Amino acid sequence: MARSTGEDAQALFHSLRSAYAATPKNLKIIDLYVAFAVFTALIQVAYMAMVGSFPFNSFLSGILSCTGTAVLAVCLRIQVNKENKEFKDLPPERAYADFVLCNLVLHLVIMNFLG
Amino acid sequence: MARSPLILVALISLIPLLCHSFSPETPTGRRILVLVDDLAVKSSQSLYFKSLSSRGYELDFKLADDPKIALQRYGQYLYDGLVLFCPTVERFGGSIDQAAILDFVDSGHDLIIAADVQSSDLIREIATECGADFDEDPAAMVIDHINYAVSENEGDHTVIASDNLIKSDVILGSSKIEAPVLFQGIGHSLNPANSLVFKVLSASPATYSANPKSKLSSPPALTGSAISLVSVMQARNNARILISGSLSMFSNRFFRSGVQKAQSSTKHEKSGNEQFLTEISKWVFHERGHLKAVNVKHHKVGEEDEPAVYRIKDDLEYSVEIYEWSGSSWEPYVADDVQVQFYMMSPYVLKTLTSDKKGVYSTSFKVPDVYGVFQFKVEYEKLGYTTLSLSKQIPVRPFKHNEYERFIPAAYPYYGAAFSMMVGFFLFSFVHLYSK
Amino acid sequence: MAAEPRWGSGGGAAALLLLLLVAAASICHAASNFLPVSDAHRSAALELFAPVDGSFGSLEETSEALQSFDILGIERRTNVRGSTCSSAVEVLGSSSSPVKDVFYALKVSSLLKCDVRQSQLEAIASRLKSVPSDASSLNDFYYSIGGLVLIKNQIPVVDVLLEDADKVFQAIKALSQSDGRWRYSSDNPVSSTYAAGMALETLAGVISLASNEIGQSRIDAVKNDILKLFDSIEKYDDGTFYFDEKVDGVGPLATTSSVVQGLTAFASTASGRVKLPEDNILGLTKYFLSIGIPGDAKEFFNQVNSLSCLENSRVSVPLILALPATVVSLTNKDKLKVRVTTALGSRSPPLKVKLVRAFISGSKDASVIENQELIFDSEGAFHILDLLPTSIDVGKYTFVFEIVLQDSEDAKVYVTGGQTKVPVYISAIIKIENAEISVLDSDLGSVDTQKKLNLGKEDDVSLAANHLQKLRLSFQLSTPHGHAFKPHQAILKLKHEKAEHIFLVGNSGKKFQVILDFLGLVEKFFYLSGRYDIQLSIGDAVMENSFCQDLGHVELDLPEAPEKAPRPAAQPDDPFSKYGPKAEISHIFRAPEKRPSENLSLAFLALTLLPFLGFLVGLLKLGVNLKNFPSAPVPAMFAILFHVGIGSILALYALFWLKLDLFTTLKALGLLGVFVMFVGHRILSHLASTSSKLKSA
Amino acid sequence: MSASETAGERTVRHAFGNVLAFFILLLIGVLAFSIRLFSVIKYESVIHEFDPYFNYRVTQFLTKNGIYDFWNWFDDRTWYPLGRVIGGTVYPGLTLTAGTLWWVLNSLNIPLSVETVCVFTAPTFSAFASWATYFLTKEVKGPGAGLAAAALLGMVPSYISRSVAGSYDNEAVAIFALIFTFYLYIKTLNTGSLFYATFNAISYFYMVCSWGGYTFIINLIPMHVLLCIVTGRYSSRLYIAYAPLVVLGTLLAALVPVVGFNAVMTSEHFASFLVFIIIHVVALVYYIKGILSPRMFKVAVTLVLSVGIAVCCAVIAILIAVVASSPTKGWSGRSLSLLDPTYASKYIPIIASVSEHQPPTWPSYFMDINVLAFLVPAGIIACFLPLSDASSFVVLYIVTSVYFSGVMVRLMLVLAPAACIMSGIALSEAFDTLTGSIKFQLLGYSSVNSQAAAGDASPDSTSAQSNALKPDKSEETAKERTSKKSKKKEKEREKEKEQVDQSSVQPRAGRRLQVLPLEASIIGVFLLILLGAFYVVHCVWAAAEAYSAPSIVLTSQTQDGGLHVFDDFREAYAWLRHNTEVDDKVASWWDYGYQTTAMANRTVIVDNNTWNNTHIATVGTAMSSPEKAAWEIFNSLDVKYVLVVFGGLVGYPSDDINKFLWMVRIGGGVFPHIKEPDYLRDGQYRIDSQATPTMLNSLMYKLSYYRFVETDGKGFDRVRRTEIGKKYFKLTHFDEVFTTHHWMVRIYKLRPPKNRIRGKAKKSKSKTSSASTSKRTAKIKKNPWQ
Repeated sequence: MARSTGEDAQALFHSLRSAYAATPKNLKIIDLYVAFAVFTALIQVAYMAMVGSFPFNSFLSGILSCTGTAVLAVCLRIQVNKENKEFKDLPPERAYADFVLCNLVLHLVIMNFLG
Repeated sequence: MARSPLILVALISLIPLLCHSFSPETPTGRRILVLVDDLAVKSSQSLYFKSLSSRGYELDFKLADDPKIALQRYGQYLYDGLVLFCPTVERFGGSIDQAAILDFVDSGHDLIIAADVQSSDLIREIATECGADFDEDPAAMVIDHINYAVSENEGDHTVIASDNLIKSDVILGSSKIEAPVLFQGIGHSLNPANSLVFKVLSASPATYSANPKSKLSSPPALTGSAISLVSVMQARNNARILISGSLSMFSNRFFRSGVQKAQSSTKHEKSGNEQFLTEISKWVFHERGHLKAVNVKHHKVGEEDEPAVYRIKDDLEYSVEIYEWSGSSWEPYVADDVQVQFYMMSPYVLKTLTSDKKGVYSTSFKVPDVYGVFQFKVEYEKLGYTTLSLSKQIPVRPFKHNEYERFIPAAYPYYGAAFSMMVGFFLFSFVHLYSK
Repeated sequence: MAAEPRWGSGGGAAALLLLLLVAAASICHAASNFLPVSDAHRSAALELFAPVDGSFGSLEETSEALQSFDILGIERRTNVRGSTCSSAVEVLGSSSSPVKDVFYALKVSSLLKCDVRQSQLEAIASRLKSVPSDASSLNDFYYSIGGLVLIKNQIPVVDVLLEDADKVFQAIKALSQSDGRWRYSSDNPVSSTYAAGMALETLAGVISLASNEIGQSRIDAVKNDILKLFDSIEKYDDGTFYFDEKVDGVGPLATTSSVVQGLTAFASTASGRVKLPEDNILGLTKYFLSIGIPGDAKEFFNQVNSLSCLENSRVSVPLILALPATVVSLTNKDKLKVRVTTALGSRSPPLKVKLVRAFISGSKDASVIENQELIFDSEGAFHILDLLPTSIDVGKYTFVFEIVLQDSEDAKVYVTGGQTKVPVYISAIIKIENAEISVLDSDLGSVDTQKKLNLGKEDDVSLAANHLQKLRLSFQLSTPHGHAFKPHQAILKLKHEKAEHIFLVGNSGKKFQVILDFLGLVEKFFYLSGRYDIQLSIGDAVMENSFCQDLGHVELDLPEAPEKAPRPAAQPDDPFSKYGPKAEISHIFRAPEKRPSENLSLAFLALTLLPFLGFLVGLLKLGVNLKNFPSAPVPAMFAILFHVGIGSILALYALFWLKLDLFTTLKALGLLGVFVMFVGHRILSHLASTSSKLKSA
Repeated sequence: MSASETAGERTVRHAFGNVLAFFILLLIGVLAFSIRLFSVIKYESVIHEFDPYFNYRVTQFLTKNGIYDFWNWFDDRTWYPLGRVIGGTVYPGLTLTAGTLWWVLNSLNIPLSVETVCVFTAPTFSAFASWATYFLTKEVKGPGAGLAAAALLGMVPSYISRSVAGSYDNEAVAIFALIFTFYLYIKTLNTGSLFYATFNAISYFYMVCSWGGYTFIINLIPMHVLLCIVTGRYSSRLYIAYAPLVVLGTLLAALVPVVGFNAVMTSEHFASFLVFIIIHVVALVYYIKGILSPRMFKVAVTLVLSVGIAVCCAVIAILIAVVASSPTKGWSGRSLSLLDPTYASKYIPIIASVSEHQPPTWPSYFMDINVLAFLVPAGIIACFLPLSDASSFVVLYIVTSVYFSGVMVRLMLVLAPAACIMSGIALSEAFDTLTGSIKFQLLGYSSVNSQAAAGDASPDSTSAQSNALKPDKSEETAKERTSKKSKKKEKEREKEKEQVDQSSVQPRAGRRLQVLPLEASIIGVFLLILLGAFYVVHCVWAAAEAYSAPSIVLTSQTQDGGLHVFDDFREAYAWLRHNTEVDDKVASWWDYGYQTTAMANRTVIVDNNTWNNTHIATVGTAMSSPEKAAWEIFNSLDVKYVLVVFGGLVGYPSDDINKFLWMVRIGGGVFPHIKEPDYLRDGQYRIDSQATPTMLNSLMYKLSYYRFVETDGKGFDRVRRTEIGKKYFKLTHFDEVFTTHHWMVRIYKLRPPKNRIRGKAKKSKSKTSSASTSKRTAKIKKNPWQ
């Protein structure tokens, strides 16, 4: 049984990789970007866990900037994804513009809150 | 000769215009009204009065029931002090009554009350208002069969030679009173809860207060050291009151007569009365122990002018100047127990002020890290001295938004993250747009 | 005391009482003992009249000083003479000097026997004589007449007789009032007793100066005035009489003395005896004696002078019966001495002193001694009651003496004031026997613990009792004669630190005892258990060994206090506790948050930058290229501008974080934003069009 | 070609409709603004009630000292001696808004006083609110419903009650912010563009600045998201609408000082985070599902489930732990009392003491939302055919807000917009159907045959044409018996048309089915119009009579019909301002704190911002203590004057005696020696002779009724309708210094401490002994020389 699940997992990963390989490059870039944000966030969490959340506002802004970036990137990915039928009438440039605007706002807030 | 008093009155009526009455600037008033119930008292007590007038007081003798006497005219007080040597007066003449006298005291003037055997309810009531309860029994006298003054003609030991005086230089002067003080009259008791009044001359344990002529039927109301013979009271507005149970202790007879305590061989040529009463009258008329505090200053360390508001954790300096009235001028007051509180509902900081010997007291401390409306409080109470209570309100505010610590090392990783995100975004925005 | 109200009503009428009534009255005098003028006075006189650099000040003071010295028989200070005389003479010399000064100058010169030229005196005399005729105020009369009288006594040669004495007399008399008082001047309505004295003296002077006899009727009128004046005499509770002045400013002493001087002067000059009740004279004398030693020179002079007037008056010389010591101790066999002198303490005429009777003061019961004559001890000038009879035990007595003059002539001259009552204290050491303290069981007084006490020495017993028991303290007091003695003060005190309780020790015969039944007392004791200190104080005026002694203590255990039992009153805590410096307070600051080591944070800073590198690497790995970058120059420029714009915005943010404040940032952001929007729109639309072209193609 | 023609017509009609809609909106705005001016007309242009005065004061400070000083403002004139950090404890939205308005106007050289701006802020924003409603509803059910909803909201009483000119309170702008945020959320949800998401976050920020009620949003939206996920309506638009909102919103909220870290610490916000996590999980799942083959997906599911569940449990456990650890279980009292209506009255008297925190009564529902109450269910039903994300959201909104309004009267305010939207929808739907069927009936005969062949285009278009012609006639007729409603009806019809035309055939067939007989529909229309008319009448009445009294000035009808004005409050405050030292402290119950600081400019001990329970309890204790104790408390607080409000003379019911029990409770909450039962005679609160001694000796009683008996011989209290218990008494530690004309405000001064302390001896004693003294006078004087 365990073996079967193991195999399933094997198969699953395999198929996942193959499926993912199909994704276009620009999406991959986005994914990379997301990953980058997420890792940064994780490192900070680890740091917080070690030394405690003393400058709490800095901690928050640090984490949330990463999270925000990630989330926005995901949104962008969703919108520029060709497969996604919901957004076929929304041109990717428009999506990109929104994305930039949103990011700028985000970073303004972050800077204000960073202390 | 006959019209000189009239002239005197005329003068006095002018005085308020010319001369200062009791004021914080010159606490020692000069004009004293003496009410007697028999003009003979002026003569029989003359030594005491002489000691007063020799110190520059203008004494104005009046019969207590003289219909012309008045304490104030046109809202101005005519006198700075009042001496009641009229134990038996039932009702004052003129515009004076109990309320008038109490108002006189409550407006910061000084009072000397001498009661005696058979003294009237009026006098007793005034004394009570000042916190001293005389023995209810009108015929009672203070009797002491152990500490009486030996005399060949005085048999029922009502003339008491007492020498347990209050230990206070400011009240009784620095020179020790050697001879015992003669006392003949009625005793009074003080309410122990009353913090304004204290015994100056108190009785010995064997003393009791009763009618010497009749046998004791019930336990005497006052016995032992609970009996106070002479008390002083300093009102909250620093008016001072002397309450004595004996008029005769002021008399020339007692001033002059020698003293020998029973069961003690030492015989003093002269009783302590003169010194005792003179010294205490100096205290009562503010020639001693009257303090004033002037220019209270506080400012941040390193600055000069005082701010409208402090911030928490500021370092500040506080200073105040205290002077004592020497009877003629203000001398720097020197002590080491003046304290200042930094107070909000309870003292947050309480420090003893350090004094240079020129009357300036100062200290410095750090404002607590609690914001609110604080007060600098100086509550200086010392036996025999007038109470100093200064309070100065000063708000303490928390940090402003831009006064908090920034660029904290501990937060470097977060800063780093935020900026790497920004740079990352910049790159990404470029890459995403143009990569194919 | 029963007689009190009668006096209250009849006091004013005292002056009119006849002698027999006076006797009765004098019995009712409060018992009192007045000592005659003694050496104390003389020493006092010396310090009161201390000459300041060779003079007593003004002439008036000088005269007073000198007179007092004369009266008291103190030898005169010659060193004063020169300066004083010269000043006096000078005053007399100038014709402008006021009458008053002239008067005193004359007085001084007469006292000091200064040599004043007769011519001068005559000039003055004539001047003074002219004064009364047109004088209006009493003072003028007084001083002028007084001056004349002085001159007359000094140098009889000079003619000072008044022709119009009668007129002057009238003028002065015109100032008298119906109530016996006088006015200072005709235009001054206030009438004064003091003035009366002056007036009488002046009148006396007028009479003595009168060239021809003044009408008897007038003199009688004046006598009548005097009697009226005596209606207003005042009385103190110790039987002394004095005159009070309604016009304030003049003390009773001055007033009385002026009256006395006037009275005596008038009486001595006026023909025929002035009828005055003896006890008034005596009362006045006693008044002056009662003063003791006055506080200032003027009063001293008044006192002494008027005493001497009384003594030298022809009318009635008061005799003073005095006891040097009224406290007689049985233990050291004191004798009861009585001395009879004149007011100034000079020897009295031969007389006998009789102890009419003696009784325990305050009690109505029969006297302990009846008529007993005192033996005269010549060298001490004492009358001694040699051995006190055994019937006299310790206690307060009132002795009633009577002076019996041997010579009937003297009886006219001297005033004895009938009987004199003197309080006498017979004191002694009281015997204290078998004192003991014991704790009894409540029910059948069986003794639980018992301790002997030796009172008068020190004791320290310690007892224990509960609320069902009793405490008994008992002792015996007896006089040397073995009678029971009841001290005035017999008090037992129980002192708890919270409360204090006092009990009287009652007696039955000699035996004194107090029994405290704690069961009945728990309420009174506020249910306070614990240590009670016992203090016994026994004392009396005539008990020479009075004591107040701590006997020890008793441990009480009382039941628990029920609800709403009365609380004891607050005991006097130390009133000085609130003084003195308080303990210092310093604020404890919040501890700052714990900071990690800087290295750690730096390390993590590096770590947070790692993913960024990862990102870059990843990009390269993915083979990012910029093929899509617009080739045409215009869009390319826009593209660059666009990203520069974004970059500058981000840079602005960085600046904002570093130093800028919100508003400047927002302003700048606004501008940049518009710019970026414009550029962005251009480039993006360009890209869009190209991509759509691609799609369509 | 016919198609193109019809299209042309359509665009014309479209444009026409938009213009019309625009003007109607304009009119609605004017209506919403002007209906709130009754208070200014009937009374005067003055700030109302209590809190507005504080806001007014703050605004003044802002306009005077600029934003940074405002932000760092430490106010030492309230909450003496603690002081209050205004910048950190106030919701700055309203103040900033008014301040900005003022600044803009002045920079345009329109010199308006700050007060004027403050007075008219609320009406202005209510106009905005109605427009926001329009947009929101438009997103949900098309512009017709939008207009109807906007019109309804413009004059809904419960909103009027908080936004009349002069009631310058947070709610005034908050409601607008609330609706607008919802609108943007829905918009984002519909379009799925980050653009709107950004603005959504920003408007959420504005909401947070304005009102504590923002927690409603941050809980409602996650609920909706959850609902969508559960009902399988997850879409990537949902993700875009929600995820950025949480991140940006949280950050922005944390920027507001008063919220600060609460935005992540307190559990009002945890729901959003939880949902945030969930939505990511879901998104991931959908993504994987997208890229995997079904078989593989099954495997993935099994794996993910086995792992994921564990993770979820862990997360939940952590959350619960955090909640448990955080103070007050992480829920501030007000929000707790939302979940458990009895919470406040049970645990937090200070919250329960405020009347607007009490649960409402049924009449108040009718009073506040009137006929909407009946229309709402219809609206809900309408929302369910067909159920879109948006409509599901409004349904959720109405349901929750109904619940909350049941907890606190004050939250009626949240209910009102929902109700308006629902009723708007309902109305438009109803009119739609009715008019539709009318029209159908009217031209039924002409195109009976065409009915037979449903589905093909041509008759469709003709019918469309005829539709286009017919209504224009009926429109004339409609114009005569006008009332906006009818107009709107027209528009709705047209809008409906387009929608229908655009939309697929299916609903069209539906419309075919729901045809009513002509008469019925006409009557229906008529009834609906009647209903609307009734609503309008009610609203106008409410605005004019019920809600426009500025409680600072009171009026009453005199017998002869004249108007009697009670201006006691301002009288009293003016007295304080002119007759007391600047630094004097004035103690009163906290209701009057704001007014005292704003109007009298004197330092107060407590005020309406009830941030420190202990301090308020201290004042409460003082008020309910006997005089001496009270004096000591006040003296320790350096109080110089005590102010009490007393309605007994003129029958002003909301005076301190009626609030007294609350003082006792609050005081007793902190100082146990104050016990409520001591003030109640067997359970009931009374001040007549039956009252308990504790009550009669309490400071509040004495200060209220001191000298009251002098007004009429017997001291009859017109509020309590009884004679007071203790009539003649003296004050030992206080002096009456001022009492206003109608005795509504009474000001007392603390006496200074006694200058002397009297001895113990009794006075009475002297009377008895005076007899003996008269005897003594008879005695002879004592010789002073002896």
